[in-house]
Amino acid sequence: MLPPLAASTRAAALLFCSLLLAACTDGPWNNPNPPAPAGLVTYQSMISPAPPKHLDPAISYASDESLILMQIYEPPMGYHFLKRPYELIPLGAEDFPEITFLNARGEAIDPDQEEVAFSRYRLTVKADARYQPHPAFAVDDSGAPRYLFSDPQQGRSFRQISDFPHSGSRAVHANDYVYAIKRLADPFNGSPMLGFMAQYIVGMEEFSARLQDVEREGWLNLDQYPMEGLAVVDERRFDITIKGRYPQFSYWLAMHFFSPIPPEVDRFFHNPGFIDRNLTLDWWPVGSGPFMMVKNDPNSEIVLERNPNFRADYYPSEGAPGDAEAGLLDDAGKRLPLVDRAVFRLEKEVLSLWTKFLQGYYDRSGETHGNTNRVFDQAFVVGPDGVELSADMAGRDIGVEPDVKPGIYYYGFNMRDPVVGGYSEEKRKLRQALQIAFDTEEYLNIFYKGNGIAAHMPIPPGIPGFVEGEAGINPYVYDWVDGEARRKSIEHAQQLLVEAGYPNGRDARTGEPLKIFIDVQSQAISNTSMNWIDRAFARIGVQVEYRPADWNRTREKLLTGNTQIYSHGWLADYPDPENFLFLLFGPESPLICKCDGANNSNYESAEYDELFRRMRVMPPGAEREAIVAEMVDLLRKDAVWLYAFYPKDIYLNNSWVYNNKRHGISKNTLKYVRIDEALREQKRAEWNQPVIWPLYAAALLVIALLLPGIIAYRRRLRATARH
Amino acid sequence: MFAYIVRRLLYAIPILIGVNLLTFTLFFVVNSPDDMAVSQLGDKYVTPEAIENWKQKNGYDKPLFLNPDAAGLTRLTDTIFFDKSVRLFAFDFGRSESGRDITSDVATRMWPSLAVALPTFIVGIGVNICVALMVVMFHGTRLDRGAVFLFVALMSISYLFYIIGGQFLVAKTWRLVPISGFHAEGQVWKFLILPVLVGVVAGIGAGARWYRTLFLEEANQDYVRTARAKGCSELTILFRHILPNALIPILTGVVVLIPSLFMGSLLIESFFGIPGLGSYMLDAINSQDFAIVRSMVFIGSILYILGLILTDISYTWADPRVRLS
Amino acid sequence: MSALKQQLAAGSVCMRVADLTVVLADSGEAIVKGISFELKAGQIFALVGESGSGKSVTSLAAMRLLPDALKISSGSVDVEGTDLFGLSEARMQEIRGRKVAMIFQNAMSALNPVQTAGAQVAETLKLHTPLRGAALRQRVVQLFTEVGIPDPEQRFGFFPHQLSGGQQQRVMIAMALACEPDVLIADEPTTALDVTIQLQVLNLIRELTRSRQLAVLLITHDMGVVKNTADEVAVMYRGELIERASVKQFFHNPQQAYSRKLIDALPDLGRFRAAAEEEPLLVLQDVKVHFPIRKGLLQRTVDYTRAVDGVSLAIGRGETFALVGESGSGKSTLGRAILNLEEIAGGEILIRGEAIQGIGRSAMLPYRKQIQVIFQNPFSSMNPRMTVGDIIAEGMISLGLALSEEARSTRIQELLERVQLGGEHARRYPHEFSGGQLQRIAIARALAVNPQLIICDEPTSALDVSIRAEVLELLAELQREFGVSYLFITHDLSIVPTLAHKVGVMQSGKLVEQGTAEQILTAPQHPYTQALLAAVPRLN
Amino acid sequence: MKPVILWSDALIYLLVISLAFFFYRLRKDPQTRERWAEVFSSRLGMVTFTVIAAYIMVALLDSLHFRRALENPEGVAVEQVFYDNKVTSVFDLLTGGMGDRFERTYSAPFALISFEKENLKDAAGEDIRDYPPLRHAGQHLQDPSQRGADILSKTVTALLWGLLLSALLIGPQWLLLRRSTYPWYASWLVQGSIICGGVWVVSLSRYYHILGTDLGGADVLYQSLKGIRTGVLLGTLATLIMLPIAVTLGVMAGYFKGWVDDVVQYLYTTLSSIPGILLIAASVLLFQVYIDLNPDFFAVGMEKADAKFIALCFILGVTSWSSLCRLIRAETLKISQLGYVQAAHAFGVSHTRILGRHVLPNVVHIILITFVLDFSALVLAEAVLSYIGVGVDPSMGSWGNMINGARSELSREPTIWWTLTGAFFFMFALVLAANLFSDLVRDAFDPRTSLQRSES
Repeated sequence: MLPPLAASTRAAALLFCSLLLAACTDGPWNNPNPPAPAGLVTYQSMISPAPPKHLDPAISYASDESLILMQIYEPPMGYHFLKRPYELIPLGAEDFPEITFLNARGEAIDPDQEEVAFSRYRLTVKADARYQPHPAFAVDDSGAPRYLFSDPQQGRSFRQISDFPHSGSRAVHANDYVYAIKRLADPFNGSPMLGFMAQYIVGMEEFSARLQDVEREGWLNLDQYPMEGLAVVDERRFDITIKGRYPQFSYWLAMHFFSPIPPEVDRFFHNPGFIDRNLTLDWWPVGSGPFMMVKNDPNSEIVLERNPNFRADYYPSEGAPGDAEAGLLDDAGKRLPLVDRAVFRLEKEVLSLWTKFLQGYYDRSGETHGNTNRVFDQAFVVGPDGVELSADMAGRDIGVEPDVKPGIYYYGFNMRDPVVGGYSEEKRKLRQALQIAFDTEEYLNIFYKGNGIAAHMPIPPGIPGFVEGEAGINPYVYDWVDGEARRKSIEHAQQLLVEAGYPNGRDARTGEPLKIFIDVQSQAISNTSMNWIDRAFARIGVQVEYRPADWNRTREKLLTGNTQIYSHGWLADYPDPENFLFLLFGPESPLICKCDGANNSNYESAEYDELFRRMRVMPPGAEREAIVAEMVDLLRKDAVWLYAFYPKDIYLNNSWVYNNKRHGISKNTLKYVRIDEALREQKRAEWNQPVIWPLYAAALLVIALLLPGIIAYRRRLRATARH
Repeated sequence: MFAYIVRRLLYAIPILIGVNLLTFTLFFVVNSPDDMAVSQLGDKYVTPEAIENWKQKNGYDKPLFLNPDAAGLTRLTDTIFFDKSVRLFAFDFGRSESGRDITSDVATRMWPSLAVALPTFIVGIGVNICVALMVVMFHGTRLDRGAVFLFVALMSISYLFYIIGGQFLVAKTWRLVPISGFHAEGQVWKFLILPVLVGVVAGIGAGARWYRTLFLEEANQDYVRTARAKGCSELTILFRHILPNALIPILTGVVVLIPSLFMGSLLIESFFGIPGLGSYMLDAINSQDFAIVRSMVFIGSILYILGLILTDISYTWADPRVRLS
Repeated sequence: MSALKQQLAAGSVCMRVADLTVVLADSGEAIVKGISFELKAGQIFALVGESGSGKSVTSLAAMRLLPDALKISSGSVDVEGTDLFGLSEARMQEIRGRKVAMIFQNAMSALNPVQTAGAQVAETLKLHTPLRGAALRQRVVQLFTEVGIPDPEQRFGFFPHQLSGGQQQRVMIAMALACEPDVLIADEPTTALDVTIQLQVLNLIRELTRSRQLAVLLITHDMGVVKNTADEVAVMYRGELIERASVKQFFHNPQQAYSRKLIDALPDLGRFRAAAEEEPLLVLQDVKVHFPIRKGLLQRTVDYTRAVDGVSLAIGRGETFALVGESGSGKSTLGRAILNLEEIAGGEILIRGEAIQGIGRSAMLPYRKQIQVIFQNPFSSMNPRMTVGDIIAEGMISLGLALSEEARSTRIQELLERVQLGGEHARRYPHEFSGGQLQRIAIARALAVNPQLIICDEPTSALDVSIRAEVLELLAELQREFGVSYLFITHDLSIVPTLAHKVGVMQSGKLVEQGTAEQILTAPQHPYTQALLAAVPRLN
Repeated sequence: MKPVILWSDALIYLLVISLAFFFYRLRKDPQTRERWAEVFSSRLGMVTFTVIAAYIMVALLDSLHFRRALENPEGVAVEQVFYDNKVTSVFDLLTGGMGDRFERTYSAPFALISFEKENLKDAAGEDIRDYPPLRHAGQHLQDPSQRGADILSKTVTALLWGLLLSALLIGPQWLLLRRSTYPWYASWLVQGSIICGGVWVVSLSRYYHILGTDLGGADVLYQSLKGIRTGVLLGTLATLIMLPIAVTLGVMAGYFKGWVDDVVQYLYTTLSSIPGILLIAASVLLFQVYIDLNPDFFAVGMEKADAKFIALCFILGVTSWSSLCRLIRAETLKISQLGYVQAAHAFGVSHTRILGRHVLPNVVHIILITFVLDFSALVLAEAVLSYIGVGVDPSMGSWGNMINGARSELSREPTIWWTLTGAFFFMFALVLAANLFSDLVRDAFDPRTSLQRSES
């Protein structure tokens, strides 16, 4: 007798019947995507787990944000889509910057002879580069800007960019680039670049100091304030002067910080009252890139559409070896972008993201990371020869794109720590022993489903300076045994411990057990992995304690240097060993620079630092490689990191998506993507046939449960007082 | 009546102040303005200047509760607490730490929350009452005992299992509805079915059980016997006599919740990816966005107090014996 | 009047209950043991008995309205040749309210609080007659007029709580008579009512019985009621009918001792106690107790309900002052005020000349020894979690007498003996005692601190008549023995003569009349007193 | 071996002792006895109580912690004894090291091979990719085909042992209680089955992973069992912690009325008007920070987790405090109008004495009812909080953490169902028992409901 269930299932049945009736209208019942406008080829993707916070190229500094930004803005430089190792190509600029070296007096000189004081980068804007249509450019017949308001009331009716009836456009000017750089320097914007770039760009510091105490009312026209290191030569050409030599600067030019910002746009968004309706450059990017933003609802989705004024840009015709076979050159020479529209829907739960991908409602398994490590490892198994899809996946001929990010995750020792720190032989041995005990390969296999490569050096693959094979192994931790690196034995580790004065992990003098402390971010580590690490070190008798804390505490500990072993990760800004080796550059230590330095190990080695200084200003080449190798050896000997691995992410894409090659650094690859819509529709219909029988079952159940109730009631009515 | 309501509203003010005080203390013991700055600015190249900048920009560059170097009353007024909470009372929630206008976010996110919470609420109550009435009719029989046991069993299952199970079966295995998501265009109900269903089923145990006891309490009253003596049929007694009387206690329990429906359900929304206030709150907690947390707490409290007042009013409507004053 | 009614000659049997037996569903223990009687048209058959005698169960059984815990094991109820017990539930629903109707004890709770009086009466008609709409309403109003509800048109829309107790009971009656049943079962129809109202309601029932040729089963515990209304009486004791007779001969010479006892409980307003010597122990001078009425936004006090409005009286040593009045007349409030449990708004309270009004908790302590109290409801006036011993000891301890442990226990023994309960009861808990015993314990508790004045707040109203007599007797004895004075608060004049020297009649906060018991009972001046007196049932 | 007394351990034992004392005191009071008798005179009451008792037993055993001493390393002369930093409990010993048998990663219940393929070398030393055998399952078998038979035989022996053991345990009870009117046999039945189950689990878990293993290769059954302590403690301690506040304030408000009442009402209205989840989240973060800032207070990680746990209990207590306070206030208001309190006033009994002797004893039933009612609610809440990320410390086994971790596993092909199942079963059993039991208790103690029954 289960009336409650009865009623609940009754409710269920009702709901489902209503579904039955209505669902006959459009496609599969479970289609979660909003109806897309007909005739436009739409790329369906997701932002996960959180919407971008900042879309102002001067402020944003997160990969999920640049995913959106890089489709809209076009910095002067960019990367070749296909070629590996990563190759710089001009994007917004006509050509590579022409660099002239200057001496202290500002005269052009030959770099090899005199001491270089400055280097000037001259850039030329592409002739056909134009901005997307945007109300900021809209002018009335007299040529005066249409949307320039004096008080909040006037603009009240506009809540979205799409609300503005008129729009205009114009060519990209050299000054826009200059303006953008000035915005970086404007302390009011609080750009993360400011501190860093001020070290290089001439006059940036003074400029920002000057603006600090400028009274500002609404929009501040930065054109009125010159910056020494910036000069507009003409409509299309401008100069950036930086201190000394800094070859990596061209790489910086490939980041969204340097994309052009038209002053009128900045002015437009400073209209009174706009900020209260979230009408800011931070939410409505305006650029000259392949796409433009038509909708930005951080609660549900971001929609991009083809920028009609996008310059003539074509699919590359040559790529890395094997690309042709992979069909990555089929679209060679086609005009970009290849899709008209891109929808990024907010997806919080990885689980439903994955399900939707399997149901064909997302074109790819992820954008900023493939999610493979987190959930759908079961989609494939990492076999001896790379990735093999599970039967189910293979059946759906889903494509696989491995992507080794130019980044590195590591647990570092604090070299100032009394127990594990220090540079004496014992301490080195101790650290090496710990390194050996932590079986990185196994760890990656279990917790990253093998999507990661144990690091033998701080420099990841694809970056010059990375060495593969026998030459590349870390001889202190590995041996090269028949063609593969094999971790040294536990016995060896134990031996090292004995030499380090910790036989069986007990202090040789006091007999006190060796206990190491690992500072982790509370969210970043799971119970299971803690257990695993415990067991790993238990093998050499070392005890582990964890000190979990949230990001802020962890950061404090790092800044004050009171950690023992800390976890950290680094994603490359640009593909150059310098961007990794500086992680251990002495002056970068927070305790020394009294800043948020990156050298959290507080590693200090005069030799290393000297080499770094030399290497930093060298042009790429064999000589540089040699120095890099030398530095790497130093690090290996000192065993600065407990373990490290290169994050390897695996992206899946449905069969109707083409040109999926991942680019580790550049995010503006959306323009290359091609979609076969017909195939998509067909597959979706195929994969999403609903299962009906539960509805009938539910209905039956309801009846089955109601019946006894009715019977009992009738019996009750017939009852008499006789027995 | 009117006087009563006004008085209650006035009484709300000290409560809201207390609520604010509590949230502030809690939150700032947890993390200083600097921490907030850091967690907002991300983790690369965070310079002290940037932090100062952020604090100044977001108005966290003042002392928390007491401004020692100010004079007179400004000691209290020239503080973060005063600035922020006075604004609240004017329903100006200001901007989130990430720079968005909270008021407009709340306004937009309110509706999805309602879209889920309201049907769940109404259908839920409907189903529960029906079930409870059915069970009451067979009070004392095996039917009754079985049902009660089932209720308790249903109650004893964690909400999470209902959600996980529902998604797994209905959405994933049977492919009857989208597993998650929400968009205003097209058929919204498509996304509501599963959350509502889960919500209702999960609620039956506790709800029906509670209503049953209420109904039984009424069923034992004298006037029910009077009605029998008149010759009313069981059904008439149930619907004409017991139900209207049981409505009174039901109202107390239920009406309080109505305003809070706006706040949505944390779990349901985050599992089913519904962009409502519930998930808004969760995100705020996770990203430690104090501005949002503060505003949500404030709204929450107001709604709760509103609920209390509504309850009293609904009393007068349901129970002729009650007069407000 | 329907055709059916015409044929019914007076005295013809309308309902015949034969050998009715009701048992507890689970244990099978019999509550009603094979009783039989028949109701005749135009006559009132009174079923008398004390609480727990099974009289109410009998009535419910006749209607087949027993709760699940009880069930009918045998017997039959015959109405116009059909055995009600043989009918299906569905058919039974047609009988109820149309052939057999019922009135319940507490009208307030027996009426549906959220339905208007009119609607509830109308419902009955809807069930059994084709009447609808205007006609229906019209009929209800007519019924209201018949049962004497003032301006019925308006009362139709009233909710039960808006009606006075008497009117509520009248609505019940209207509801019962709506479909002109042949049989009316009235279960303690007047117990909850004040005496004056009681009388009116009973009269109404009697008239209706005559005018409509009803067969009435009147269930009551109050011999007075029986004497004044019934035609025939049956006494029920422990589930059995021990005596049946016409009212006249029953009161003339009852067969059973038990019946005799019941009759004797009726007051004899002939004998009075002589006034005791006049040495004022407690003097009240123009005492006022006011409760503020708050209104408006700021809850300002706009007015006062004058619960006690200027009462002056004096109680002498060893004297009993009976304070009589109906519920809400403020007599209990006055009692609490004397005990200093209620803030007094004006006047003086003097004990042996010392004013005690408004003095502090500690300052009051010495007087607490002298004034004690016995409450109405014995069950709620004892902490269920304390032994009787502790309960009695409490006062002694807090008022600091009989200090030593054994001294105290011996005292408790004595006291319990004195109130005719064995000393061994000291270790028992309240719920193990009957109402009468509890009230004795309460008396013992009061005596424990040997006070000079005991305020008895309706000490007997919760007790059955037989017990009541005993308790009153005990009180009287104690007075003779210890010379203690009583302020005896009661609503029921009938017990006054047995114990009161002086009587004060209270109405809405004022003492409308006071004097010696004799004066008041023989020559009442104030009309209200006269009304009260008239309502008291008496033997001769 | 060095005993470790965590705060929660101390508290739970304190609770047990005080409860024992409480009942010892109440056994004199006939009414309370009557009511308990009523609870236990029903079969359901016996059964549910036995189940709960079993859970509590496990929790108590699991709350006897100690640290193993490390054997001295050879070659090092050590006078001082050092201890392992892993804290073990008596319960761990009883499970026969179930928790120490780790696999590499997932494996299905009773499986002999891992759930995932690995690169292996076959006999010929060729690289092949296959499911590796488990380290701790079916080692004793010659070939996998024997598994079924083996399980069966081991089950039979285990059951026999179980029966023997339960006979030993129940026999004395029978001798003692065979005359009593209570349905002890029901309890004995449950006891027997629990014991048999226990023996079966322990004996089989030596040879198999009964509920498989999780991502990290840890035995799921063991985790579920460890969850018991967390659940039970959370359910009891949270209420225990809030009781003093709620009762004092509630009673004061109801008894003294006036401004005291106003203040108390203001307090709980304010507290209850804050969305609970936000309050809890904020407070949990707060404690987290405190713990992070004072790491040296805690010798071993366990203590840290434990401190966090206590904090959680405390917070849950505070947030659920207002409802009980409200109830008690109302009840006190009622009681202070009753005759016996009035009488006490008339005897000039002091406030404290009235509160102590008349008011408190008569609100105890409310406390009791809330205690049992809240229990299950709290156990359920833990899961939800863990999902939101403000639950118990991940290093502390709890059903919430298990569910949270296992959420995504359902979507794997083939589905990994056992982690969820484990958590579900143990949680459900406890909460169901608690709910049913609390119903009985409420029916017995709540005057309203008992009134109902007397009427019908």
